[in-house]
Amino acid sequence: MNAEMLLVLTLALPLVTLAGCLSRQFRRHVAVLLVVAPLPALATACLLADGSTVVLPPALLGLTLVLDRPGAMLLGAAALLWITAGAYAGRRFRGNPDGARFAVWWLMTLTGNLGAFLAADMVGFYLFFTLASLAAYGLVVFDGSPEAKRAAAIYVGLAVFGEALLLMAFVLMATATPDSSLLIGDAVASFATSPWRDYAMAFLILAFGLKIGLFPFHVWMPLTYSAAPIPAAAVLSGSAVKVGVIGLIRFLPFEIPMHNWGEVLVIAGLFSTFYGVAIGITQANPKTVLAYSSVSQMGLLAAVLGMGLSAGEKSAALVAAFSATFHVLVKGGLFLAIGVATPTKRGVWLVFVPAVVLALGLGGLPLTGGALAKLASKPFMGQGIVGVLATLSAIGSTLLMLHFLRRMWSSTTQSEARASLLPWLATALAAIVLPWILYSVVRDEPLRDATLPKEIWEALWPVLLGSLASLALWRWGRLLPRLPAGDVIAADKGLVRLADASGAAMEKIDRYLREWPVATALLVGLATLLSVSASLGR
Amino acid sequence: MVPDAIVLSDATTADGYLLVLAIIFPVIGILLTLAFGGRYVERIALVLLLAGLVVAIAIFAAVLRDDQSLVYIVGNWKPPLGIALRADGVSAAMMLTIAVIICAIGLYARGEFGQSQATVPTRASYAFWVLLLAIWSGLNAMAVGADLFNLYVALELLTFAAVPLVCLKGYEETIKAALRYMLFALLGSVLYLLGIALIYGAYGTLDIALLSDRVRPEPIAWIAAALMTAGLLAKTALFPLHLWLPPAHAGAPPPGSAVLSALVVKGSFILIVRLWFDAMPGLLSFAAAQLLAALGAGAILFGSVLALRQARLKLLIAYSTIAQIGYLFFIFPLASGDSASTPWSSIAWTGGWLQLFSHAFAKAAMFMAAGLIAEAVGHDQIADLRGIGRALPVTIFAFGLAGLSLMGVPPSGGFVAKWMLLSATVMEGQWWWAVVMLVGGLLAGGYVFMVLGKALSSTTPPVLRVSIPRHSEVLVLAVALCAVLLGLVPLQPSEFLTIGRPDIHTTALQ
Amino acid sequence: MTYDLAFDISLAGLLLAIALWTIVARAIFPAIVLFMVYGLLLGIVWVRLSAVDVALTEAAIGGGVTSMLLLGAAARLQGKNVASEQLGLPGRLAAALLCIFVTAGLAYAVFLRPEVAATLAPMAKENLAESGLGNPVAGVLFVYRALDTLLEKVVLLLALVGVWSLAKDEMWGGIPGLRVYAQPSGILVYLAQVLPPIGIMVGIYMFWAGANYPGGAFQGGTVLAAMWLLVMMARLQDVPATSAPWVRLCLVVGPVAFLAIGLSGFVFAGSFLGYPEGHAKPLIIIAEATLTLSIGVTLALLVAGPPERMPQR
Amino acid sequence: MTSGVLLGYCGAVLVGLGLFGLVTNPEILRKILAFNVLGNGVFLLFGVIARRGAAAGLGADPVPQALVITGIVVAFSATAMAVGLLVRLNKVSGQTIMTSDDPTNSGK
Repeated sequence: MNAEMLLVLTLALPLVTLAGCLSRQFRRHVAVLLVVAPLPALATACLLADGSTVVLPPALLGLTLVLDRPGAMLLGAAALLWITAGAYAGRRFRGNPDGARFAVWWLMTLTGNLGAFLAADMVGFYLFFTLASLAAYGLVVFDGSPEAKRAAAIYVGLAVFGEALLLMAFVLMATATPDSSLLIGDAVASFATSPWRDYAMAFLILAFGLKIGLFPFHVWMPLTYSAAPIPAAAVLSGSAVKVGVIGLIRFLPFEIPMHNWGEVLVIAGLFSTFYGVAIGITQANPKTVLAYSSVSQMGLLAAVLGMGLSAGEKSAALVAAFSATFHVLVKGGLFLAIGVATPTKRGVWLVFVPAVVLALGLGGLPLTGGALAKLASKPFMGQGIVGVLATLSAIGSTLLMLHFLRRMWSSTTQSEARASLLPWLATALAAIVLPWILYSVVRDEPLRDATLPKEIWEALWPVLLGSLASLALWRWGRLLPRLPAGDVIAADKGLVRLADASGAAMEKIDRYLREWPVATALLVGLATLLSVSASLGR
Repeated sequence: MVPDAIVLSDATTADGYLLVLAIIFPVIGILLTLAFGGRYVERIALVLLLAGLVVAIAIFAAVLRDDQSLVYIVGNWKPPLGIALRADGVSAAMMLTIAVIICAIGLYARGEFGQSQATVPTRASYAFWVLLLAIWSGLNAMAVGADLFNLYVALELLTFAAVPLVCLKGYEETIKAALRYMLFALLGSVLYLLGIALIYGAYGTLDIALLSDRVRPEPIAWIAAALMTAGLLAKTALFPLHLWLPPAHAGAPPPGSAVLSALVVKGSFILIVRLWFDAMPGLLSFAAAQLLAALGAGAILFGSVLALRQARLKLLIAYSTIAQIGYLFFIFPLASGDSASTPWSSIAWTGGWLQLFSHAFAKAAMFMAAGLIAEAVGHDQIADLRGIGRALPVTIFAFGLAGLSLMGVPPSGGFVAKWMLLSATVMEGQWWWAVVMLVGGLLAGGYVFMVLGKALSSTTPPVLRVSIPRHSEVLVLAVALCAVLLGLVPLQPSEFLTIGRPDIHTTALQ
Repeated sequence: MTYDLAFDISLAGLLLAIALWTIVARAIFPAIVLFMVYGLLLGIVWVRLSAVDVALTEAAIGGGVTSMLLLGAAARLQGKNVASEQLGLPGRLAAALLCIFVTAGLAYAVFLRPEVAATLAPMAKENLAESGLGNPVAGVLFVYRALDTLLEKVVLLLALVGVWSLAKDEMWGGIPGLRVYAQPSGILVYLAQVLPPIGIMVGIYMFWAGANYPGGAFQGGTVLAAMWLLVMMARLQDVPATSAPWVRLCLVVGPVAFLAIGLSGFVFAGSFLGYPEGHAKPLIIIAEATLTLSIGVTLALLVAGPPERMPQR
Repeated sequence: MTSGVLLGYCGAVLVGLGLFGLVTNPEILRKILAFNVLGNGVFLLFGVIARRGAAAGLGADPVPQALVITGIVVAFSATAMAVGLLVRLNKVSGQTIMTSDDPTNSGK
């Protein structure tokens, strides 16, 4: 099988499965196939390391697919997570009449998610980005509870808003690209000469910032991850968010240093990093805690990319992709862990112990992927204030993750005890092993650097400090205020009231305008206005 | 300054007779059903729908093949004395869209207005088929008309067919809506006629091609153009002249709503474009174009917000039509700018028309879907549509696809159109329209998901009064897919839509 | 010349006074009766504008059938509820200002006459011989702009379908609810006996003469319609059911003939709605004759309104 | 001032009068009447233009005349249809005036 076929198959298999859902017979058994649909993606990521390109015919929107290194890393990790979470979901929904409905949204999100890692043209990227964002709506709202509906409504509102911003960014970029090329590479290259580059950058950062949950656009994250079913929360927090990361990687012009925009990203990212921790430790629901941890981690990632952009360091993209890859598996895995955690001996050994490793990995526990990611990104963060803050963030992450483990422990139930541990264990294993394999791809330095005592100590002390802080949190945590999930959006009541009032006002105006005398008078007035305006000349 | 040479043939072209057939076929149907008392009305209508579709395809193919307009000189009397019919690329694409949608609506309407055998039809079914044919004839005449008065007659044909369609159900509300529509449309017609009088008095012709050569930027032309445009805006229901649209489009029977919202309001829009870009190219000042687009912006904002606040599905769709009409008017400032040598080679020209076509498909699909839903559950209260997605999955899927096109989500014609119009705002430096378009997309997302959210919620589905035949659902899906397929149009100015456009520069008349 | 102008000024003054009255009059009946007078006056105005064809049409329609239609409607409307929805004085004043502004604008447009009056009269006259017609207006209607005329006939029929579609479901195909007089007064019967023969002669003459002199299918048809309505209202003849085959036939015969002639033009004249050389006049006469009949029936049925009762079996 | 221009002004006034009635009078039948007056005004403008175009031995340009005749037919059809709607509305609801109605959010 040649490379092109494999690339196409990556997207074709989920789509074909989706099309099969038109048949009732097929729909009944589709839940089982959720494991199979992402398999070609995994194969693609493993076999086609770098640069395979395929241009589809215009009948298929003329999509251009390409697999570069960052894309391959993310694609592979995402495919792994989709497979394991798919197995989890398949088991959970087997024989469930709602299974088919879940599967349809699942497969759509999957297609969009995988496609975004592969798309090399702006329209294709937008297509997959939108598909992933909007289809996730169905996963979030799936439970049908009032909280799920509220979360889904806020989510979709922000998602559509983000898409509007992204569309504008793409249009600005495309307009500045010569030869009406829609390739992302061409568009990014033409940043150098674009008269609208600052506008385009602003829209890009806003749109992708929203997708990865940078403050203050993070509000949807805690809400959706808490509301979605466990496997859905796993893929959304693990994989789907990385569509925003790959977006930043693909679209930020690292070869044209943009100091100001880089700083914007760094500041927004670092703020989110600490904000996520600060709010996260007040939360009780382990899913919500994980969501805030995502806010924090994605913020750090944005900071890395921002430093790279400031310095014009293209390798920052690869490092960010590496960190993101680790995060895919850890975050997805931990969500799955919530589902299988039981207060039994088996639960302790097979769930909690690996979960501790993964969770502390986010804090940079030595010899984990997290430590490798920190090591890889260290050159970009520098020794200045940013570097210090990045190190401090590790303390925060540790604190937050220990808080998560505690919350998970105290909210375990027997209910899902029979769920298979296999998906979780596979994900955990991948999260531990994969970074070691990929590290050499990212960095030139030998792998054993990571095992030097100096590096180990530098990674270890924030974790230790974080653990100490965690003890304090345990002791005095009750003194903290209980913030609602989604924090600032808690103000949405006022917002809703404002929207409602303005809507009512517009309704009133509309009613007035539709009065017969008013409308007829307007018609005549309009004729006058038009003749006057026509006379003004060009 | 006289514009450059106008390259417009004024002799009948080889396939020109097709244009006559496009207008006449539905007329034959009307006469036949009147003569035979409507015993065979449905069969006659269906045969003629097919014939009309063939003609529309033939016209499209001929324009595509010859790369030039089809022209027909009626009775061999050339303008200014006689009447010419012309079909350029835009007309051909328009007629094909019309044909496909009308045929789909015809098939769809067999459920509601079909006759079991050759019996005397009921009032509503007889009237429906005759009115559908008349609307088609009127729309085709609008698409190919090249004489302002001939277009007036076509416009009236359209209005006279559309109004009874609104009150076919005979409820008090629908009659009220029809009356409002009628009177307001009549006022519009009178203003248009007034403009014609002034034009003829000043330039001695009503032929669009001849006028483009003769019209000067002078008071009489300004007044005439303004009067005609205002009249046509009333019929297009552009904000703030939309008083009649919501009750009329929401009150008509579903196939009627579909044809009214998808096509009828576009008839007068084509004429507005012909007026400013073809007949009086030198008159479209910056201010006039901005004014028209500002009304469009108002339409987008008001229509979308009001759509969000509706409790009834059909009213929501009707308000969405008001909003979507607004986008069309961005063609005026964006295509008449300096970024392209002629308006038709600009990206906004293609984007504007694409918006028209894709909205036509999407809106037809939406109203058809709403019709099936209402038929199935006996009402169209959005709040009570919980779980309908499980009862009518294909219908809701079609509704969703159509909604995505309205939102401008790929792959759909709506997305391509929006992309093009946004690009045009960038090139023209008129960013303010981009803001409106983006907000409009956001609000569209709001009302589409408002419906989908209810429809897809997981509660037990409502009990259906009647079961909906599968083929009706598939038909709706097919129409929605047409809107999606338009998304395959490349993101560049379309060559086809420039066929037959005069080669003049609007900047020539300064 | 001054007499002419004086006449025109008093004519215009009278016309406007009556028009104003019809607009502002409180009661509807006097307004409609005045509207009838106004229609006739307009006819005179059109004569003053050397447009006799239009004058005939305007008098027949404006003074005739439109007034009949409005009177019939006014008689049938029940429950007047005016006061509550009356526009307030400020609103009316604003509207008045707006209308004055429009009038001023139009007057300005009339004032802006081109140096060389735009006209197609020479061209229309020059080519008239080819059709064998003597009346240039008929030439425009049936030769140069025949497509408009054809479509306009469709509009007329469509209006009828539209009016019919307002019937109740169970009355579909029934008898229009024309107001007939149960015990017609002597004068009405007398008129209905005396006028129609004359009227029909006038109508036929009008269409016949229309080829060469002012008049034509539309004016003739209008007169026929008026006569038929008179006969029906005096109960000298029953109002036919809208589904009656002869009614349907009369409705479509004109447009069908016209369309058939138009389509035959494809074959014999090389163009739709073209006439083969030398045969133009007879063909146009056939079209006009049938159209006169169809227009007469259509107009009468439009005035008669939607079906309201079923024929007794 | 020629009689043509005079009658043209007359047409302009008729347009204004008709418009006033159409805008302000709530009674629908009066609106229809006003519409007819408005239409007459427009037709008169055509007439003035026709008269202005007198040439080649014709007292008036025949083209605008023909347009007016077509226009009168259309206006009559419109009047008939509007009257039909009004009578039907009156029968169903007893109304004779145009109320400021809203598309109801209630019924079906």
